[in-house]
Amino acid sequence: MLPNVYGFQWSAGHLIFLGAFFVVGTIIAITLAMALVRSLRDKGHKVETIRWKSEFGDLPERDRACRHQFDGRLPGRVCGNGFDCRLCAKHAEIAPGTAAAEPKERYHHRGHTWAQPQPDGTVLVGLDDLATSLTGTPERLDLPAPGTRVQVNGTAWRMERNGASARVLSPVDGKVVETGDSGRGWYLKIRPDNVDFRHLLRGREARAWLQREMDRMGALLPAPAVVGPTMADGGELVEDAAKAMPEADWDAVWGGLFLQP
Amino acid sequence: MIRGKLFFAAGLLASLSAGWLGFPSMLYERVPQPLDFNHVAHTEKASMSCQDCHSLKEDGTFSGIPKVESCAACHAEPMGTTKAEKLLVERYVKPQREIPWLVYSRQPQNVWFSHASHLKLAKFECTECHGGHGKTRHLRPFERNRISGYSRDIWGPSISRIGAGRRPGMKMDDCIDCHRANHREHSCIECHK
Amino acid sequence: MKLARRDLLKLAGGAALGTFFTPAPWKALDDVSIWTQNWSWMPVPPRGEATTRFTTCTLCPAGCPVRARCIGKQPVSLAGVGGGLCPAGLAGHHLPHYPGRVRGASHRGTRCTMDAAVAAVREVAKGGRVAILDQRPGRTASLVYRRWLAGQEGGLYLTPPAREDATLVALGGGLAFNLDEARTVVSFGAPLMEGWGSMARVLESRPKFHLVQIEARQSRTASMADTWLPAKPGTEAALALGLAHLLGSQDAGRFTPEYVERITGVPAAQVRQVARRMKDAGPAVVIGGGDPAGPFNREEEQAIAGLNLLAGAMGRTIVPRAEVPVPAGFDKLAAETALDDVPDGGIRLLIIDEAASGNPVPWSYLKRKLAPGAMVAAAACSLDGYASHADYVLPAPVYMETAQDVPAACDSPAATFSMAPGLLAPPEETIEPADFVLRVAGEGGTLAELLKARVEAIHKTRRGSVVTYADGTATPLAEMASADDLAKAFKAGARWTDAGTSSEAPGIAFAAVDAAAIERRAASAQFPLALVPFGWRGAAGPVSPIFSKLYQESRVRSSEGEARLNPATAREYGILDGGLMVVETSCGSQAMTACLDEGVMPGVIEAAIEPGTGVLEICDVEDWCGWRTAPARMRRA
Amino acid sequence: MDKELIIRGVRRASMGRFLLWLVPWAALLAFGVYAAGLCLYKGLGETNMDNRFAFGLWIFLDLSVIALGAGAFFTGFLFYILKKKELKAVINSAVVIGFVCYSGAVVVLAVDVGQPLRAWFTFWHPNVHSMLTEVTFCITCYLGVLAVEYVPILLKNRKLREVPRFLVFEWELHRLMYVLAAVGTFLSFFHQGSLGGLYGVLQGRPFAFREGFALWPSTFFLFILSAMAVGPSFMVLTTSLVQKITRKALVKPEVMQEMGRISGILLIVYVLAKTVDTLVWINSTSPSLGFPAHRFYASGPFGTWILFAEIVLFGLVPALILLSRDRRARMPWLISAASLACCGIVLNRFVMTIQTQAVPSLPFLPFVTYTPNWQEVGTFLAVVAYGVLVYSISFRYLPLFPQEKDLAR
Amino acid sequence: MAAKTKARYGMSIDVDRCTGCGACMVACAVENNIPPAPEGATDRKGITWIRVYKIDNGLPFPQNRSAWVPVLCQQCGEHTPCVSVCPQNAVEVDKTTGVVGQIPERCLGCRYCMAACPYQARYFNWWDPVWPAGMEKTLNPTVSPRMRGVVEKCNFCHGRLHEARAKAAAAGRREIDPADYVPACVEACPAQAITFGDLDDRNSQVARESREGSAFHLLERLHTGPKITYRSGRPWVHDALEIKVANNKKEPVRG
Repeated sequence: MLPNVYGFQWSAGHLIFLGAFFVVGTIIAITLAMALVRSLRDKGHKVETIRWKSEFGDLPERDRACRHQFDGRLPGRVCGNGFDCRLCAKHAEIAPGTAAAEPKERYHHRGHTWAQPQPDGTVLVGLDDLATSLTGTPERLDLPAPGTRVQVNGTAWRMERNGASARVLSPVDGKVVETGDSGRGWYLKIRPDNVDFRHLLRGREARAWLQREMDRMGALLPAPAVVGPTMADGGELVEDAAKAMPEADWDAVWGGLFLQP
Repeated sequence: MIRGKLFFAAGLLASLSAGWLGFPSMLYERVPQPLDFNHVAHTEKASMSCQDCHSLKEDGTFSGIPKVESCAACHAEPMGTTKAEKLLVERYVKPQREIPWLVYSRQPQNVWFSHASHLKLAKFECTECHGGHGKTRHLRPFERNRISGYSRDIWGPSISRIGAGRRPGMKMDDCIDCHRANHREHSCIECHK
Repeated sequence: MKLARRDLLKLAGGAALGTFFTPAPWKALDDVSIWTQNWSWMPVPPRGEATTRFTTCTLCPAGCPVRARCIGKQPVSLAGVGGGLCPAGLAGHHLPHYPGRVRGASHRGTRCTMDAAVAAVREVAKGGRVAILDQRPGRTASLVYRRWLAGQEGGLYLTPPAREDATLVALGGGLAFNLDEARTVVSFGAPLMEGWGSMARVLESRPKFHLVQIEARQSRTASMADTWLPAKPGTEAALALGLAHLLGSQDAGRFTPEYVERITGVPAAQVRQVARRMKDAGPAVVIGGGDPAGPFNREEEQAIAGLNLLAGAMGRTIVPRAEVPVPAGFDKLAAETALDDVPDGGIRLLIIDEAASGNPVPWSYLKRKLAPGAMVAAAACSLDGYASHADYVLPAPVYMETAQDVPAACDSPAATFSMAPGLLAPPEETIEPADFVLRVAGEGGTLAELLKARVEAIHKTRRGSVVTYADGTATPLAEMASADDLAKAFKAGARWTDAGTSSEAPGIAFAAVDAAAIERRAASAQFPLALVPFGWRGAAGPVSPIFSKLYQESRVRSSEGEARLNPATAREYGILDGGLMVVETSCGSQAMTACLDEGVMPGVIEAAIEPGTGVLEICDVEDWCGWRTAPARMRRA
Repeated sequence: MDKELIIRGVRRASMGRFLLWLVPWAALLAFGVYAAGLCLYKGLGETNMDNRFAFGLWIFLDLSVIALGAGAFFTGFLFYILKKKELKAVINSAVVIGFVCYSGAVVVLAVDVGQPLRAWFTFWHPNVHSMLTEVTFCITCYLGVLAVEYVPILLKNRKLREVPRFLVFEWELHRLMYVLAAVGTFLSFFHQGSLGGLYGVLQGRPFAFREGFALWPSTFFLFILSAMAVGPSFMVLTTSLVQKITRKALVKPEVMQEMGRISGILLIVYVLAKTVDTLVWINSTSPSLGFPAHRFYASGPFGTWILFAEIVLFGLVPALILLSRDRRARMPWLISAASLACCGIVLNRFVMTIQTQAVPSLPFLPFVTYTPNWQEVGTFLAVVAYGVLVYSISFRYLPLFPQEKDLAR
Repeated sequence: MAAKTKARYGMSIDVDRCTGCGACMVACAVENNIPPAPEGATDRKGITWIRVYKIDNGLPFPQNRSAWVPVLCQQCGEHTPCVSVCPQNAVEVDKTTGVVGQIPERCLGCRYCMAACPYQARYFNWWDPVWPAGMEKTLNPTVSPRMRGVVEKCNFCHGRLHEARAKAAAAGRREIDPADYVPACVEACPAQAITFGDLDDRNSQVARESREGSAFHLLERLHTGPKITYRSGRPWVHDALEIKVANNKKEPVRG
């Protein structure tokens, strides 16, 4: 096997064969090593990005639908940017210009959080009605301590209930300044790094999307779909769907709701 | 983080020392020879030559270690006062039991080693393989490999087989080195039986 | 500080990594595979000084000289001297370790002391009608037996049937074959090419003669013969008479070739051819007997032997041979008695010397000769043979352990004498059969002493010469100063050969052949199925376990329980190759596996015999004397 | 109870039922391990192999299993190198099956050789001219590759991916997967080939011997081709089997059909090549070595029907079915075609290993047959059981079929 | 070195002389420490470096005739099927003798060489070697017993060559006395059906016999270049040992 081992000959056969063997071995080793080094080099901050990337990739296609499916402008398009329209050329050409965040307006994230710019330049982050109805009051809630950085599509906070647990995705980049809870209607007050909210949905677009989301969630819930007539037709959402039907597979529902495969 | 590194280093160090120091001493069991034979006494005092005991027969076989009767020739009764000799006479000469010597350089069953060809054709000196064994006053204990049962001399004194001279031991590789150097390497069955 | 799991993991990781940079794993790997090369349970050959010693093989009458390569005293391989050896001889040094070896004297399976055995046998001997079955006649031990028997009333000295020199005995004894002179050899089932006389001598003269094999089986000899006449089993003698007729004998008046063809199935033309060859391509010799599977009966032997007179073999291919000198005190010897001559129930005490390669006799046949309550004492090394039926079993030393003399083979024109000095010490408990008889007789002395005396007797003659095995140098006996030198020479391996043979034909008055008897038998031999046993020299005695190479691992020799059939015969009985079948005779049945072979005569079942064989027992049919052939039935099992 | 280990939103049997499913296989495994242990402890005298049948059931199965496992490398090749994205639906399953097949084969080989403790000699003192050396090196390396490819799938387990470091490592490794896929393809190419070469080079066995190019006899290439052709078929087979057993839709029918199509194309090429090869062998190779080819089909049960079965029944027929769009669009057709193709390759490996030894080489030797005994069968069953266990557990806890969730709705 | 230290040993076997007694097989087993067969062994699991096969002319009785053919490793010279296939160089052709050597210590027991050998002359140790109690005393020290799980075969009694060489060396010679080196089977054969010697020495008996008209090789057309030659004056023996090839345009079939 090696020149100093009995039986080795400096013949073409040996050199080619063993050469190939050692090359292959090295390639495998190097590949492993590279992956290992890369993963070690990263000191945690990339985790959120990677997690979202890999989980987004694992989402069923229909859950990755492009927002412009809802307004019918790009039917059947599947998002390839992890719902970050700020990076999407297509989006730029369809909805040009930066939508400067207007105070009091709720900007919806595909993960069923909303961001509401405050006059003081901070942003309130909370769960939309659908999510609220489907989560009710969480049994466990761990919010990030003030000062923690959050990033778009990264984990904002975690909740647990009926054995279902979820990471709620943050709609904005920024630093947590204050924490709320389900009672106060919002969970986090964040000082955003920027007010570029192009990746968030608002107004009609948001309603169309929410409408669709209800059907989507409905499919995950045992019939009859208890999510009643939606806000659009002035309907009311069940106060606490979770309490209403403990038999549902809440783990799956939350997974669908908060985009976690 | 640093704490993790420390533990890692500790493990590394432990295994390294175990492998380099602990393992070799555990691998070999030291068996004492049946008698403490004194070569010097026989060659100098009794002025015997090596051939008196270790000789080559003309059929090509090598006598190896002499039978007890050749010891009996002189040691029918103790000539001196040493404990070893007393033992020899009582335990082996009188009851005519062969002495169960443990041969340091014995090759395994599957090896054909011909003293004849190495002495007569290759013109080897005994010392080439047996070193100064003929000049010893005492017999060191025989070191048996607990796994393979071989004498330690086959592998050689250094566990890594590095830096112990041209031929660290009497392993096949050592034979091969020499055979190759002298263009006498033809096939396995030439030395394997 | 308290250890967290991750700490331990780190530690383990470090250790694992470090191990690869120590010799430990690699050396261990190496040593483990070296261990597989010399496992503790691997047998280790002996170490020690290599020596060469000589002896003479006593495993069959050939008495081949043997060179033994020894480590210390222990022979590790045997070879012939200036020639080959037979399988049995080559593995002779295994016999001392024969797994089924008898250890210690026993009485009906329970251990007893040698003295007890001697006393018991002596007691019974007092009552007379004592017989000794000597499987190897002609040895000094045989003299001991005959001398003692001569002194007993009704003492019978029995020799095994199917002896290789049966023809010579029928011609009156004191004779030997001289194949070297023969140009035509007509053999009636004599296994010339498989072990008869001295193989070396036979093969040496083989190119010089034309071999006619008359045998129902396509034995190895038959397939190597120049002419093979497959006569129906049991009709060989009729063929002999047919030849006699053509050679101008009066006794065989009715046996015209055509008549013979009808009986034997051998074409008349072939019979004529052979007869012509015997007349024209002489000198011819006719050999019968020596087939380990069984003897011809007296009439047959007479007929076969008689042919030699007609073929003018006497004095040319059959020559007189002097006896090896006998020491004093052996003037009164019991004559040889053929088993057939012993009246049923005529023996009260039977002592058997189970010397190697004596051809087997069915126990049922021997039993018939025993009186009710007769005692049987067998000197044997294993229970495979007669010993299993004996009241007293006396452990005998085997080849290599015992000092024996070796008589000349039947094809040695001159008298010869050589010794088989024991290369190994016999185990404590064993006893020389001859010594046992000496003790029973109370005559004192031992075989060893008698051998010494015999050597002296030979030395006195000053005749002949001694050839050493080691270097083949011949020394005229006359030049040997003392008997001790001769004894030393024999011990070191040598053979004394008597001076040239007297060539004048012995005046033999040959008894008339009982053609009628033969005709009767031949006629009755026309049964539908014949069971024909066959075997090899020494097939009766124990063989080295290494014979598994021949019987089990290659089947170059068909083993016990295998019935060889002609495919046609098998088809007739619906028997398949390798299928189970049962062979029945009037005295028993045995299950066998069929082995189809075109070479087998239709209507014949060939069955191999081995130690402790059952085949012979069902071959011994009372109303059909002899057991070379037995009327049989077979069916599929 | 093991809910947090199971991927969100897919249905899995209750723990109890799952265990109930595992128990018989575990028992089978135990039995087989005992059988194998006997062979290792007492020597191969425990088996029914003998000097005429030096290779028996085990080698035959190794060859078959490795051929069927080719689905792993070939799917990987199509997915990572040729970027056939639709195969993402089965790639994970393919890797697991490949891993099972290869590791199983290697274990059996370790029992099959007389001195497993010396196995490393082949690496330390290799005879590079021996096909078996090539096989040993490649299979060991490729098993390593498969193991590495298995890691990211493992790390995708719901619990494990919670660990940030694993998550990142999986991500990084997965990004480099195309390298491994390439290496794996290279290795598989060679060992599938050398497995064919194994017999093709035996000049002493005119039944198996084939002329070829450079050092490689034609069987070298035939084996590669057949393995690639049948790999996808076997994937179709296993996938549909899993679907039957779990009563779930796991893969879109289009994907199955696509694999069927690929299988079909390669199969037809193989059949043609094999036919040419056979004709050359019958008319030139075999007679020139002194053996008229008909001699090989004269004795025993191995008549010319084997040739027909190999080439037409198990080769041409499935190929044609798979090549017609509307045939393969119907599941029953697709599946039966796939199974025919798999039978074909198994039969081919059988002929190569067993028949080669059954036909006597010396004119006076008899035709001999051989039946494996329980030790051999047991050892083999152990491998099957091991495979089922590994696959079942992987299927329960790992995302083998990404489309499962979509299809679940 | 002197020319005579290089040889190409071969055998010539006279099928007409062989009586099928099996002496060669026994002598071989004794010389080479081949153990007796255990209980279960058959003729397919046994170990016989040289094996005598019975052949016949296929005619019905009484025209039927049989002969015996000892088959051992043919020590192939040109294309050696077993050497090229061994994955770890446990088989090789000795340059100085032409003997195909099998090294049990290196052998892995994969049995690929057995599948490769057309002469069925290779044998596997299916069991641990066991001799009846006490019989290991009779083993031959110049040959080491093989362990379970390895392949073995005839090597022309190489132990005897070792001894012959040692003897020569003791006399200061490299070339051996041919009389000192005779394989056990050759020495044992009572019929002297086997002759052994150096094929390169054209005057040696074996070389002469191998050139005889009645001489042929087993499976000559495989081009393995056997060093064992068979001889027979009986045409049917040739027919039984050779495969006649119908309809082929290659060189005429000859032994």
